[in-house]
Amino acid sequence: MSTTTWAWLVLLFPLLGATINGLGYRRLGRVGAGIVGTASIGLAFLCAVGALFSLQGHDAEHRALVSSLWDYAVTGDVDAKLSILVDPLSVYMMLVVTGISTLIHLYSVSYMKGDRGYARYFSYLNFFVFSMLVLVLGGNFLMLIVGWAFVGAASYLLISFWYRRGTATAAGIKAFVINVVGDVGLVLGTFFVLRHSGTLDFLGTFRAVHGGAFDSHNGALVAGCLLILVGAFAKSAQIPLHTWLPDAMEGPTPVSSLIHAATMVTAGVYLIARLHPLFEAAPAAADTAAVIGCLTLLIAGTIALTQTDIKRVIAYSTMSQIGYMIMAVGAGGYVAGLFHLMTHAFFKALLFMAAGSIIGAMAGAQSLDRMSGFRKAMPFTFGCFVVGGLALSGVPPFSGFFSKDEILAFVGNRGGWFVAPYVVGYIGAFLTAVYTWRMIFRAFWGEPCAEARELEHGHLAHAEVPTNPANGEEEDTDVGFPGPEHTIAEWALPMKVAMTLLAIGATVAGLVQIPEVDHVITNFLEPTFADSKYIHDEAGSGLVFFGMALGTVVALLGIALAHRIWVAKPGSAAAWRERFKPAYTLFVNKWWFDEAIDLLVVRPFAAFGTFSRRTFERVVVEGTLVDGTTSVVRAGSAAVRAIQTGLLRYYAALLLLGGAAVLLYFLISAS
Amino acid sequence: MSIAWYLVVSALIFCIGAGGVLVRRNPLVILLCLELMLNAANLALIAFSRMHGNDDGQIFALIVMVVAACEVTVGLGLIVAIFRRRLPIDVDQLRELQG
Amino acid sequence: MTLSILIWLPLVVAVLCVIWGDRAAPRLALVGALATLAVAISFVVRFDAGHGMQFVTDRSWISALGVHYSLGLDGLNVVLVLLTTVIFAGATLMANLRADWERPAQFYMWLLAGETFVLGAFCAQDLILFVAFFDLMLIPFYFLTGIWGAGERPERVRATTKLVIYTLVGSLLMLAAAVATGVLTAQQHDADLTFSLAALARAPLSTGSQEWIFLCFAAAFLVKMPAFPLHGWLPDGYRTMPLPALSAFSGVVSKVAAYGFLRIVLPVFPDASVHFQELLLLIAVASILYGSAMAFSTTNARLVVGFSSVAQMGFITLGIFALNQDGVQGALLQMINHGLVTLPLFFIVGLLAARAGGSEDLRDMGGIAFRAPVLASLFLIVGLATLAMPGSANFVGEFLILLGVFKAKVVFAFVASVGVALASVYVLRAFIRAMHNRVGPSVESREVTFGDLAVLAPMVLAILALALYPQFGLKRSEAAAKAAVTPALVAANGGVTAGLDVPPGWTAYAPIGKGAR
Amino acid sequence: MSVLVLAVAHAKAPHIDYAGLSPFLALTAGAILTLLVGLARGRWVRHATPLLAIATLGVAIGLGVWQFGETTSLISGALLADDLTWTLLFAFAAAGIGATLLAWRSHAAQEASPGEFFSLLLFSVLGMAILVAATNLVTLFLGFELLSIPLYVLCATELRRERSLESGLKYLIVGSVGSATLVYGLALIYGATGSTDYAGIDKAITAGDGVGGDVLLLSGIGLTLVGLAFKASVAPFHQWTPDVYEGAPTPVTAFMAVATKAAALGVLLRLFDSALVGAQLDWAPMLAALAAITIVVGNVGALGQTSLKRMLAYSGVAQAGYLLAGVIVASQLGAKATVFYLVVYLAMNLAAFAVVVARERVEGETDDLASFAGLGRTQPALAWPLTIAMLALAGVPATAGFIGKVFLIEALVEGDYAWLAIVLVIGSMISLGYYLRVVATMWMREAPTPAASGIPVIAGGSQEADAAARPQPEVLAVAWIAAAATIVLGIVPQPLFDLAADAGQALTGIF
Repeated sequence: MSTTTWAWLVLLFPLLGATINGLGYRRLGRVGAGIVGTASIGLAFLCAVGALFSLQGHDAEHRALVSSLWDYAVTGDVDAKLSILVDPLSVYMMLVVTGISTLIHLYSVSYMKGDRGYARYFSYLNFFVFSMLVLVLGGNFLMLIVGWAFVGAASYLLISFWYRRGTATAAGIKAFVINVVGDVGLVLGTFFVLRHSGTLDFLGTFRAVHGGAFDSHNGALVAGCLLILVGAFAKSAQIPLHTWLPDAMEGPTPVSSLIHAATMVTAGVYLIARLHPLFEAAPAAADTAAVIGCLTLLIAGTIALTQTDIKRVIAYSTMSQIGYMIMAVGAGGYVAGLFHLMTHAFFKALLFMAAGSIIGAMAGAQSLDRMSGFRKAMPFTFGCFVVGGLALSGVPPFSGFFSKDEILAFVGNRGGWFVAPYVVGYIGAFLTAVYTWRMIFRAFWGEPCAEARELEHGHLAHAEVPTNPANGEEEDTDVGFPGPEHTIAEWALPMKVAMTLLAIGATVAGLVQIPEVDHVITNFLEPTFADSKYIHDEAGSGLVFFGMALGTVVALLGIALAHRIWVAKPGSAAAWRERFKPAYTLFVNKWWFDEAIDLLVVRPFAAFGTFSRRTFERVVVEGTLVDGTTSVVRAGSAAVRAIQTGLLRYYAALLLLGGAAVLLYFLISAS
Repeated sequence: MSIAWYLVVSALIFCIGAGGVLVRRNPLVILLCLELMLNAANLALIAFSRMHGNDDGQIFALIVMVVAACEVTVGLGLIVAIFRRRLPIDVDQLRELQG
Repeated sequence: MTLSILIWLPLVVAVLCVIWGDRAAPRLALVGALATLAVAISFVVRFDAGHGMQFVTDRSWISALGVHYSLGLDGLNVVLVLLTTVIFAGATLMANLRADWERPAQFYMWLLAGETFVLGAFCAQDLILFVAFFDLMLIPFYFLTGIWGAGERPERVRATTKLVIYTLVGSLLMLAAAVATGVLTAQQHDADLTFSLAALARAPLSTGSQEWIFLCFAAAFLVKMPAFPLHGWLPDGYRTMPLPALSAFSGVVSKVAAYGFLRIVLPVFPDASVHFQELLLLIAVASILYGSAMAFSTTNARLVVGFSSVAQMGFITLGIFALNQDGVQGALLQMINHGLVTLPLFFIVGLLAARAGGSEDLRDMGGIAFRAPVLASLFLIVGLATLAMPGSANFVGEFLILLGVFKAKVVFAFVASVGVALASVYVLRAFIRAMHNRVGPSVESREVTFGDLAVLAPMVLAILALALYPQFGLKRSEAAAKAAVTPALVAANGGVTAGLDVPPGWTAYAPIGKGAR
Repeated sequence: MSVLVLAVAHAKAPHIDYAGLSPFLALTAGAILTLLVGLARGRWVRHATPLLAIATLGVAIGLGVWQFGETTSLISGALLADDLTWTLLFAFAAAGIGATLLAWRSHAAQEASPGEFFSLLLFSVLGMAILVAATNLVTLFLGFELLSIPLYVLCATELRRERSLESGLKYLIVGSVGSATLVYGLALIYGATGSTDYAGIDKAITAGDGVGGDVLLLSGIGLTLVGLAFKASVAPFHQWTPDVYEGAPTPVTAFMAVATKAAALGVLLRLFDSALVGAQLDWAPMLAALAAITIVVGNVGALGQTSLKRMLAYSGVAQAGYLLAGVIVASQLGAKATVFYLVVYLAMNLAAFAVVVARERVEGETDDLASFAGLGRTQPALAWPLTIAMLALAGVPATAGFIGKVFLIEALVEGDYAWLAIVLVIGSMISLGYYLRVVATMWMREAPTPAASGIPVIAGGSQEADAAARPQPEVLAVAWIAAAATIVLGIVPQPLFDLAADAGQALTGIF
């Protein structure tokens, strides 16, 4: 079976799953929905593996295969077929996406058990996977944009999955709109590219770029790439378009773990990697990407230090990690970025799952302030969390260590002003270690909280009045979601399996690409990036080892600091807060990004809307254009009828006057 | 003696008639004034017919007279009818129809 | 089989409805509408994208005035004709679901008469014939709104009169302009008096006359669309019109105006089109922004849809006056898309109102998604299509439109793209307010009935099908769109065809001599 | 004695072409006959006289058809019997027949004995025919008065109703002022050209190529214009129209509305486009200005009228403005357009007035718009004709009104009066306001409670009372035939075009 057929199958199964779950939500019960959902993705994963092997069958030069079903929009300059592009990059993404998704579906099977939106949940989730695969497989800009928007829609649906929560719907619309802004940027960017490349097809565009289509229009290319970056930033939650991601935590935890950590948010990284020929031809844009990524990783790290909602902490950590990846691909380290994308998918998904388990134990509460001492109560979750934490904060030999290190090594190796991002990267690493372990220490160490103690006695806490963790308002339970009864990993096999596998991945995934030892990923992705001018500049071993050492030290220091603050000297946190008051205020208010956007964008448009409706429509459209003309006519009518006095002699008078006027006209015209 | 004088006179008569129509309120008098206007036309016609030396104008004048007579007859008839209905013989009172 | 059959069939059925009386009317009308749809399909099937004007009927109607009864299908109108029949079939079905029309026979008579006139306007290839149908279109809707409309009598009548007068105002100007076009062309080219669009396109007027005539036509079309700031009749009119009529009105009648730009203004007044391009683009962008702003600030569900269509028509105008093939292609596709989403949207508004105790105010709705998942899903699909989500044909339409404008006047493309983002705001706002959040005070959630599905499902399927294969519209209209913009392109190019890919057989500026036809 | 003999011998009686004259003679004879029959006693008279009148008009039409195509100068150039004459004669006769049918059972006809009523109608028709046939200022004036004076009387025939009398007197006095002005103008033209004969006048004008500074002629033209414009109720000489139309008995109003206007425009065509065509450049702008004023005043005035007759009067003023367009451009196209629109206008108004009459018979002497509320439901048979008439007057396509407007606009644009065309359409925009108001009242308002139909005694005793629901067949017939004509001519206008074309060709002076 040909590679592309495998790829089409990869697309087909999730779509089938979504459709079956969507239409058959009445017939197939809980079990059925779960099985359909998980199985479809599992099959997709197998097909992806199939695609992998059959792709490796081709020789390196011919590993970019295009297959198209029919003309989608072909007119004028637009030549969009319904086509997919299968090359190492897309296969790599396929594997990551389907692999992680399978596990998360598996996890969801038990995690969402109590929820009455069960079938709907799985159909949305399958639809998301389908969209994500369209995104990574799309063979031209239009297909890419389609997938791009589909994942946005899926994310919207899943964020506001518990749609009776005002907070959830608000978060959903926020996420959707910001993503649409991204889409618009992507579309406009595409126009700039299309105008000179004359095609939407990826390979065609690249050929045009290499053929020098933009040599005389580099400005256009830069503009295009910058606009495309807008799309990338919106999707990957890079500043200033990141504000939707923390709110997106309104969604069920597995969703956060799949969409808002492992896969969708990394689409920006994929995009830049996919379009690397454009970005390399427009260095200004690439550098912008690197800088923004660098800023994001720092800012997100600082914010994560101060948040108390466990999911939000992880969300900001995600932002920060994606910052690393964007920085990497912006700087040209595509492989490094994608490598980190994979490892991050493992450990971040794992962390979210563990967090979900804790939230289950807390009967839905998410605030770190209320958690403590779960170490004994939930050993398994604890273990997973620690593994994830170590990987995230980059402690060898966990996966995060190698991938983050490769990124920093690459950036450092670029030299020049890239030294700055290099340094910032390590600062970020330190912050990462601190906030990760702050989270772990606060949740697992210390005196067991009430829920923890109950759990030690073997029964799960149960909130008699379920409330919305975001604003504490009472849930409207008649629709039965979010599920009144919760589940924890300890008691649910599927969750255990999923988390174990991820934990293993988070531990060993780094070993596939150890400097000076093996380069599996580099070799695999080589064909895609063969045309890149950075593909061969390896960091010198000196820099590499220095970086490794430095990374390890920084990570351990961070952990130590966290331990000192939250374990060794409990309560010293307050003192720290006092000491760094301004910084703390800044961080805890998330650098006031929400407020700024609200002030600069939302309010003006709202005001415009109100003005249009209240003032303009009334005064100008109704008052002037409609009633104005009418009243003029009416006035005329009144006048005419006023002249019509009914007095005979007036009529005669007017007749004679009129006659006189006519006469006068003729006399004048005569002379 | 130039034609102009005749014209001036006839114009004057016409204006007098018109003025009468405008100022008088008794329909009878108004009818008289109308007669004046028509006769102004007659004067003009005859003067012209003399000027041109053909008698079309004269014939025209005769016909105008006839017509004038008819008009007055009808007018009188109406006035009588109105009088029968005990309506005021004053055109300013006839303003049922207006607007 | 000639186009006349297609056009007049509904009217015949309308008369039958009156003859057979109230009891038979609804079903009969439905059958008639479906039959018309079938005929239209047969035409679309037999249509050959390669050969310009097809199924031409052309016989002299008023020889003294050089007016011909000439019809024809080409790429510009073939799909729109199909759309019209689809929408009217849907509208008739919608009406059938509601049994309590008073004097149903008359109701269906007017509805079907409306279909005939709209189809006539789409098929007409003679300027005066087009104008006649264009004006005539309004009369059925006048009666439909005035007699069966919502609201108290005096307001209803006032709204109806407003609607008709303001939309006819433009049309009458257009009448004068149309006659002037024919006469002046004949004078300036010393040719026989003719109103055949083809002939007029071959013999352009002097720029001076083109410009005032253009303005008259633009007035007519912009009012009918409606475009900002000529939409004064819209709020009252939409609030009053009965839903079946409304979905037909907003679905296709507004398209006739946009179609008029393509069929008449661009080919016949190329120089003026170029001269006024910026003005029209400006109006279009204003409509997009203003319509969106109104749509996301009003709380009346109907008006959300209504003003969203102001914005959509703005996009369509934008595409047309990009004056290049991409824009026009996009505009044509978008007309179809918008027609397809409008009917279900209005229908859903009706369903929502029925569930919210008759109120069409978004504030009285909410939370029914749980008990009415099917309704919610359908609304979602239609909604996402409305906000032109990539993957829907609407997106392809807007993509092409924006691309066209991008090529013509970059700035407008950027400003207009704000409208895309705003669209997502007002659509989702409406969706969430109606389906999500807490259950509204006087709302009882009910699932759609099978009757409702009979209306919604086909439309949604059509939307999905077109989403999978937008090329369906594009490939049929490609040649015609190219031909339609070429005069303007040439005009913009200073009257020379050099350096333009002019479609084969296109002859610009060939004066029509005496006895040319 | 012998002198006398000589005189007789030499006095050469003018040659008279009786064939060409026959329609006129028929009308005269019919009128007199009707008058005489009317003197007889007995109820049968009420039905005999209208039948006689209709027969007469029928005969006139027949003879006209027989003579159609011939162009003969009658009585040494006093009259010209050509296709324009005949076409318009058909129009007058049709209007006359319509009016007769409407008046058949009206109490106007009964109060003034039917014989007089209908013979006056016939005389008026005769006057119109003479007026448009006239090719001599004298016959013009004669026709003018022969048309007017019977109308003065007809207006006042409902002797018991003050409004009728008032309208009669108003019409008489203002009308006489008008005719005085006219005759003075004619006098001046005669003075300037030295001839009362159109041909002579034309020769004189063209000889003195144009009229440059000829004060006499120009003021003559001006005053004549005023006189005729008055008849055509062109603003600002329109003021009698609403009052008279409202006050007069409705059948008479109907007759005046269509026939008088047709006659006035016919004579305008004849005089200005043949005798005075040489001076077109001088009078056209003035006429155009008048037309514009008329269109605006008429349409604006019609808004917000509650009396349907009054509204129709104003709309008639506006339509007169449209009709002038054809005269102004002084071209074949223009003449045709005017004639065409005249006929169409006749049909549209007859339909409307017929419905008004039908309602009056039921509702009593009220043509208040309110009394038409809900007609669409209670009496569609009446509502439809009125609806069609209103839409046609508004110029909606598929009615003759639309085609008429197209025709006029075409004439205007061709004659370089595009601005007037714009005024025309703006006028019709305004007109939608009141035409649609009528339609809305009929279809979109509730019928008043039956209690309202307390029929006044004056409304004509019992036989209407039980016939309350059913309007008289002849009235209904008029309404439906006229409405049908409006629609049919809107869809297959060709026959009427040919007629108008023949009529236009008759004006040989213009191209």
